[in-house]
Amino acid sequence: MLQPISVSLAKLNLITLSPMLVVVGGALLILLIDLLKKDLDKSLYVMLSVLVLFVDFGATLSLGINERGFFDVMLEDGISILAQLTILIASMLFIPLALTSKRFHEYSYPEFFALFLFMIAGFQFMVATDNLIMIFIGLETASLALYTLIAMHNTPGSHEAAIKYFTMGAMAAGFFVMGAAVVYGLTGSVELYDVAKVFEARMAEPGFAIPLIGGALLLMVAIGFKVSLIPFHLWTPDVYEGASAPMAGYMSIVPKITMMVVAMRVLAMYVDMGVEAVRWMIIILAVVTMTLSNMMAIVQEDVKRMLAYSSISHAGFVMAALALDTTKAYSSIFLYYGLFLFTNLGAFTMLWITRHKQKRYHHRFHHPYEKFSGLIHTSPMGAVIMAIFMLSLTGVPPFSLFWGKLYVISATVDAGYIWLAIVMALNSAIAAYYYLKLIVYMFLKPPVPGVEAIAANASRPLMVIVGISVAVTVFSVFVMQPLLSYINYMVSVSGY
Amino acid sequence: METFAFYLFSILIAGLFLVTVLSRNVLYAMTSLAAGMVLISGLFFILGADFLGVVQLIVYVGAVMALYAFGMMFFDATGVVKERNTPALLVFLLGGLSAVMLVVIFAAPAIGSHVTPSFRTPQGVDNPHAVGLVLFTKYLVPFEVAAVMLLVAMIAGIILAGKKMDTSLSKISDGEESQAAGKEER
Amino acid sequence: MIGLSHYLILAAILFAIGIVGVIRRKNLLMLFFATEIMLNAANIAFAAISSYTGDLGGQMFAFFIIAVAASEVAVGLGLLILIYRKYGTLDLDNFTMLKG
Amino acid sequence: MENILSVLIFFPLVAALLGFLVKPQSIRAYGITVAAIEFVLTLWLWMSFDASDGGFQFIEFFPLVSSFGINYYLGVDGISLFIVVMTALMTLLGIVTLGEVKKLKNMIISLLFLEVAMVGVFVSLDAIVFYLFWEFSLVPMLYIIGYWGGEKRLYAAIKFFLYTFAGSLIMLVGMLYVAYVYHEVTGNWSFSLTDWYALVLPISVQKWLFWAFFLGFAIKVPMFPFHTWLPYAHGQAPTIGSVILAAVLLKMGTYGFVRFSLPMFPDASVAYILPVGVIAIIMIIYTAMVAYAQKDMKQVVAYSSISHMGVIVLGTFAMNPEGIAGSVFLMLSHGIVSGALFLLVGVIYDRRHTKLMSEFGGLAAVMPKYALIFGIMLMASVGLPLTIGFVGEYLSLAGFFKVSPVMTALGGFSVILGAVYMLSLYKKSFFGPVTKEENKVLPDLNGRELAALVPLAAIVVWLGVYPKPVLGPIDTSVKALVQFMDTKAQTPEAKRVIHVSKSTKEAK
Amino acid sequence: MEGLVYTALFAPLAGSLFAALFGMRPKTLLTGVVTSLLLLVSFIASTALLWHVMHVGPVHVKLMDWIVAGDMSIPFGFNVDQVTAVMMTVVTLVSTVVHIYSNGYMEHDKGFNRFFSYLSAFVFSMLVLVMSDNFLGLFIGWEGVGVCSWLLIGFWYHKPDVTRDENPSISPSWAANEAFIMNRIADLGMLIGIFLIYWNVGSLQYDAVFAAVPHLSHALLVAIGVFLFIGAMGKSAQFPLHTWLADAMEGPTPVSALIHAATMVTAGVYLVIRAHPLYSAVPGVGYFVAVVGTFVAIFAASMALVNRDLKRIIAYSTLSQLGYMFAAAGLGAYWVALFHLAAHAFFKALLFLGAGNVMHAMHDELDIFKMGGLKKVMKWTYIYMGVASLALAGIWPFAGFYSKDTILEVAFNEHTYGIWFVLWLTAGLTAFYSFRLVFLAFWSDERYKCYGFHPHEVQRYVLWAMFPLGLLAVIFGWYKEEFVDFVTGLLPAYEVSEHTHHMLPILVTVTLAIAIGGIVVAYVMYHKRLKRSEKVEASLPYRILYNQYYIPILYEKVFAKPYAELSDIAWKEIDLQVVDATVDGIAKVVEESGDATRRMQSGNLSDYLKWMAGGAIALAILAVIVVANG
Repeated sequence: MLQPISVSLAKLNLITLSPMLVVVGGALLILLIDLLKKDLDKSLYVMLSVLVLFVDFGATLSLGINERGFFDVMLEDGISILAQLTILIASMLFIPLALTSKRFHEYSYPEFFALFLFMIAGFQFMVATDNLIMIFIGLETASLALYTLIAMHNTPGSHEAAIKYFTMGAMAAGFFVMGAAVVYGLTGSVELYDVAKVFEARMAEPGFAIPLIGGALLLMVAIGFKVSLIPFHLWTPDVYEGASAPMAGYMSIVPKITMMVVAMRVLAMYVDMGVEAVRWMIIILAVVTMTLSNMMAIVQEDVKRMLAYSSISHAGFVMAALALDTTKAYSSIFLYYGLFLFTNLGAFTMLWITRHKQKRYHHRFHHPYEKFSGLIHTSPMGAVIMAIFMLSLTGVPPFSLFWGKLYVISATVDAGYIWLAIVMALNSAIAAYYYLKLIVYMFLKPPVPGVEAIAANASRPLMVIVGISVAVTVFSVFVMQPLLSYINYMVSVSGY
Repeated sequence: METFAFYLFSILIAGLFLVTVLSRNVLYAMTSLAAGMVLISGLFFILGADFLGVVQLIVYVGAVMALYAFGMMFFDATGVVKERNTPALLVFLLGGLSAVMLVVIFAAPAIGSHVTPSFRTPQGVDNPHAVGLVLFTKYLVPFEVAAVMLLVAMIAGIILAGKKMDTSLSKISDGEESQAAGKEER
Repeated sequence: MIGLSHYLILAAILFAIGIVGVIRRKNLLMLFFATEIMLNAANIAFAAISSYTGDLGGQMFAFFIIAVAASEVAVGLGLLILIYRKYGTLDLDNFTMLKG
Repeated sequence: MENILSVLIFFPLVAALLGFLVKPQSIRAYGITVAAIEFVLTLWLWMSFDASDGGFQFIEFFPLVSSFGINYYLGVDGISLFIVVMTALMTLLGIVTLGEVKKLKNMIISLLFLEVAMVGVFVSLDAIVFYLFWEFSLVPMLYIIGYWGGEKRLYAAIKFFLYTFAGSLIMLVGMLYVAYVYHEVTGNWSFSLTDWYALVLPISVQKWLFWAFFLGFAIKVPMFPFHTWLPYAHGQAPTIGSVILAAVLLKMGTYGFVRFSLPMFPDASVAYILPVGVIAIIMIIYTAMVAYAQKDMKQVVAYSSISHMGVIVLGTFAMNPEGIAGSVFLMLSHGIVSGALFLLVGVIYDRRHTKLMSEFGGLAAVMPKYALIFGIMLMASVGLPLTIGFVGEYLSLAGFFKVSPVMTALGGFSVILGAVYMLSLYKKSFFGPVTKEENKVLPDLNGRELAALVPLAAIVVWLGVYPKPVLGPIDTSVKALVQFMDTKAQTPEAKRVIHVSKSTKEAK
Repeated sequence: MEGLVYTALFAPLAGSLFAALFGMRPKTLLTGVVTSLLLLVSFIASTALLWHVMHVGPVHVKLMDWIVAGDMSIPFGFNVDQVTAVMMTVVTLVSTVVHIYSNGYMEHDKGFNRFFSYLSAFVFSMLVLVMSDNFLGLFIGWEGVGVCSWLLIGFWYHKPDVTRDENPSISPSWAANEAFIMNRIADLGMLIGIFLIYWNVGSLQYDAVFAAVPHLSHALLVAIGVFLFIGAMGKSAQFPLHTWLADAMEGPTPVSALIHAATMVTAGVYLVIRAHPLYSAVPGVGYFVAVVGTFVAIFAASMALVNRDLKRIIAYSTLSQLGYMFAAAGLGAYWVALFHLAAHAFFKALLFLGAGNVMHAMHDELDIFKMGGLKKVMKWTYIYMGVASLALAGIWPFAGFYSKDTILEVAFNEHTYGIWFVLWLTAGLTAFYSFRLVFLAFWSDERYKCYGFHPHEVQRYVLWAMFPLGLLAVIFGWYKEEFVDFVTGLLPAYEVSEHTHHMLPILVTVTLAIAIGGIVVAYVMYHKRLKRSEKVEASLPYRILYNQYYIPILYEKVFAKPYAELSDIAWKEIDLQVVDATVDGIAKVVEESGDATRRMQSGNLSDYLKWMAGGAIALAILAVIVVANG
């Protein structure tokens, strides 16, 4: 017969839920406001969203570290908090990009902002747990919202992008659950701390390796899809191209760092247990990803599409750190994405600022290289700023991403994978070519005659965002020390 | 009995799903999919997951299939669809290899053996009760998140299928870009 | 007595059928059918493991998968309706503008 | 002024940023003023430098990323001091000679940024800060070559950037490995060179690290077979770009050998004398031949740079104070001489818009001052005694002779082949009758050009006759360096090859 | 004394710099006068120093440190001892004469000021060369004279290149470059010698080095000796680095007189004399030096036999006489070499200056076949050249007799009869070609009239300026004993053996006989008119000699051309096609891989899904591989 269950509220530790509650509440609030009064300006929603995210940020900061809650489903450990903070900062910086001088379809919906906040809630749930079910639900919540947000841009490109992303996402979800099924079958649990224990205990059993590795493999397909590792990356360039620039920029950061955290929980578990096959799968995927995507990026004609390949390459770069299984490597992931965030934010915002509604320069692309030809003459400040972002992406010191690269490569070297470090270094050199290409167009080529003002979409908020990005990108070295020690602390207290 | 039922169901399910993926006729495909879903719920019942079986029936056969049916009608795709299918060889090579891979993984005896359950099915309690017990304690948060997810899906569905998507503000020139207003490019 | 493996192999085969459908279909609607098959295959696996190990977690997972599947259908159909209205086709061969 | 090094770095930086606000018509005066002040500051640095101290002076230390051991750590010794002075000088003279170019403002600002990077490279004692400036120097140079260059400027600029960038990334991996080893040994992270010096690395580790650093430096130098970016870069770059490139940027590579490879990997450096020496000899002979085959004046000078850099490399790997001091001195002299030669080629290019030797002939009659200064630089380039070129070349070769007489004899072909291509250049351009009508009316050097070239000629003679003020501090520091290497060396081979000067031994 | 040393050394430099100030202006007589006066000052100071050394002793001064690095410490130190004093006096004397002479010779040249600047700079370099107290200081001067020689050979740089048939030297600038590069080749040898000394002795100071000679191994001394001699071979144009000297005649004639006869080319001899403790220690090397010298003596003389070019004949004779000096020095008779060096400086400079007069008169025509009978219009020049030729031929009592005869004695005394014989034979040849020149130019028929020349004698003061040389060419030999007394203060005294002493009268007679024989033959052949034989001129030996044994052509074919071609290959085939193409190839491969791989991004969703399934399978295969490999 059933026993009555008594649950103490204190034990539930509801505080661990507070960040997500804030953001879900905020989303509902937006929906409610929309119900009460139509035709409110998007700026209201933008600011509301920023406020909500700000409160969320506060709530996340105030969380105790390594707290579990709600029957141990919620897990607010260091990496979870770090990831959430990154997500929130990124979101706070990306959402004001809605305040353009031109109207774009998605921002005419108040629901856009609600969905945006729901998506953030999904991401937060995803990282704040080590339960595969929770991860899956969070992932799907966020993804479904994301697909919609992309489609809402309402251009042929965005429709195609959404379809492609959605379909592949569905397939990836299939792989994820199959992988989870294997893990569950082997351990009787879907909670990773349990899973790890059982795995440890059963490692030596004969015939255990096949399902062990097989499960990891299936999960890796799903993870690889989300962080866009070759050959599961194919949606990425198309989606970046089809989606609006802010969305593309957002996708290059937030879903990836989220999935990285999941990968840290899932794949790193295998690596930590010494399953060499998984380690090698990660390394090979990482190497293939950074190399091939670099090569493909070289031949692109559109800046946004090039940036898509570049973010694939960066993902591969960071993915390599996952195979190393050292605190430093895990820290480097966060550091890298934290710095990548600002650079990419800046770069995509610049693209967004230069967005015209019509494709004036190319029958297909909004941002072909030619568009930026001779920018130094028509808009020197813009050219310099864009160049700073490109140089940062290249990894030229003292710009922010250099420090990220430095730390990742350093972690690789420390772990004894010198060949991998060299591959990473060479890849950075290849990558320099296509970033340089844009700089070459901007600085070294003459402007296209008869070109009109390129900053068609500029507005004050966008300028502010660019300003913030530039400031962080340029002066990152001065925040490195606190940032690094914070990240190191957070990662190491999480037991990684 | 159980053995017989399993094999019957298995073969039927596999066959129906094969029809789903191979048939050129949308209607056949959907019908066989629905039938397969029903049979899967049968499997659930065999496995003693009564609650799951019911949910499967309701959600899949009821909701999902109904949605698809509506969609199908909307798409005017009741008949045979023309597809330029991928060469069969590639499909079956990939399908076959994935099947081999999956079977190898799943056929491992280690799965399900020597496993200590974390949520032991309580004795003497029927399945829905037991499920409810776990769902509303341990899995309350995921449950609520699933609710959010459904809300998201709903909003998404409404927006995407809504009339407002017919004209794209992203393409209509506003203000200074007045020429070529709202032309669809495709 | 049917062993757990039987169910799991069934699940594996169904999943493979799903994969075949996904990679073969060009009509997006029918492609979505195949993704449903994939999710269902996982459901069978979870239910079977759950049943054989006497653990309820699997059934939970399966339950959530069903919820996810339903949501996906909603969003997916929304997308399909959108593109059908705009372009009058569901054949994915027609959506190859973004490439390279 | 204790923090003069920071001033040297940040003064041009601030000036460059403020330069954005200066109106284009006044930018030349602004640029000259800033560069002049910077040069005066470097002179002040030299004056307040204690020549009797072989260690680092004017040290500044400020933690940047303390948990990762990255510090803002600056200092100069005799080895770097003069390169800094030369950098400021060449920048100043480069700006002085700048002709009427498009977008002068952008050029001046780029040059000031470049100066920041160049000074930074030579005064930083932290590997990461060094790397920072090292990489950053590529950016303004890319712009200068790519915007103001010739026909194929884009190709040249990109090639320059990518090639050096790739090499230095490998070097970065090496640096990170050293830091890792340091961390393993001491438990602390540090990228400070002085900390790294103290690290005695196992031979096998030294060996691969040596090549990692080598790649970064060799591409910069550039050493055969990594040199092909240089002719393009020089061929396409505007005069000022070539001047800076040849005078300073190439020196970063050889400076790197002296600053990193030798003290950090003494055993590996000794072990790889042979391959490095062979490469250097190939550079000397082969590139001299290629230089002889050139039709374009500037390309001759460009290839001659590679050839001379070969001698510098030989001197660096001499492992004795004579050779290393010689190579450091040769860096300076080559900087001044090749810089001046590029300026001179630029002068004629400004007038005729061609650099092909076949277009000239008989210039000595038309432009006697020009011919005179060119002649002085030519003689310095071929290493005539009592010019600046001789001291370094002689010491480098003399030093390497201790290591390998045969290789020195081969390397000594520099003396012959250098004369061959330089004299044939001079003959083709300056001697013979004036064949082209348009050459008959060429104006001789104007005031601005003289203002840049005469001081260089004066330095060429002054330091050729009386090198002591420069060679002295270099020698002191180099002696300390060699002494240090000797103490640190582990293998008997290294102990044998590294030759500490007698005076150091006696002092001990 | 220090003041005298510096006065002697720096007066020419001051003159050079002074003239340089006017370098780009039109002719200013002032420069010529000032430089000449300063040279005179230098000469007086040198003579005073000579007196000082003779009566007090050597002077040593140190100006300052030059190169100090590691253990290497090279000062600007100057040492005036017996050898240096002789050299200084000879150099400054000839220089002064040449400077004054040039005032007239270069009267109408546009580069008048420039010329004096270069010429004085040369004297300064030469003085550094002879006065330095260490090998590297010597090397400064060594290279300095090289550059000045380059500048002066190429003084008329505006002349275009012509074919070798038209002018064997091609052009002044070509000849200048040839001279410089040839010297550089030798300088590398010298540098290696210096390195050897430094690393084995630890110093480059003469005194330290020579003090260390007894402690050095024989092999090492041989090496040092050989490498230093290679350096000397370049400067003194010994075979096989001799071709530049004849081509150097493209320079103005005063230059040929000063640099390419009297002073610079003897620097090699000076080096051997200076390094005599070293060469004395390795007689094998000395013998080698002597053999090379002997060979060059006859080799050059043979080429002079048939040449028609006034200056080239004299140049070959210079070469030949340098051979004599090396023979003497190599055989250990250092003072004899020095004696011949000085004597030769006087009469050869005189000869060249005379030739300059002729050229001046003949409007730069050099072909002696186009002259003849000039003694009527150029009496004084004729006398000077006659005296110089007699001295050169070694006729008693002229200076050449004493010095050359002593060399032959030495060769005989050393029992190197082969050397003696060759040198003896050369003496005859020398007499012949010298007087062939004299007879063809000053006697015989007045062929110049056919070519429309109007020769005339040069200015009076120029002739007066030549007088000291003419005087010394006659009387210098008479002071042999004093000279020996003086220089043996430093150099080893060379005493002939008893046996040789007895043979002396015979030797002298034999030598005089062949010299006179040579003159007589020349007289017979040429005193009346120019006799040319087509047959002889077409014969192989004649053509070989006329074309300098085809060596310049050989050098061009074997070294210059292949080097140019090889350079072209190195650039076009290797640098561009291999090295650079590899780099570009890598870039291209990367880019093409990009083009190839981007095809997977086909845009078709179905393909994407296939890739995803395929990716999963690939991962599985990878896992299998990893597991299989443990």
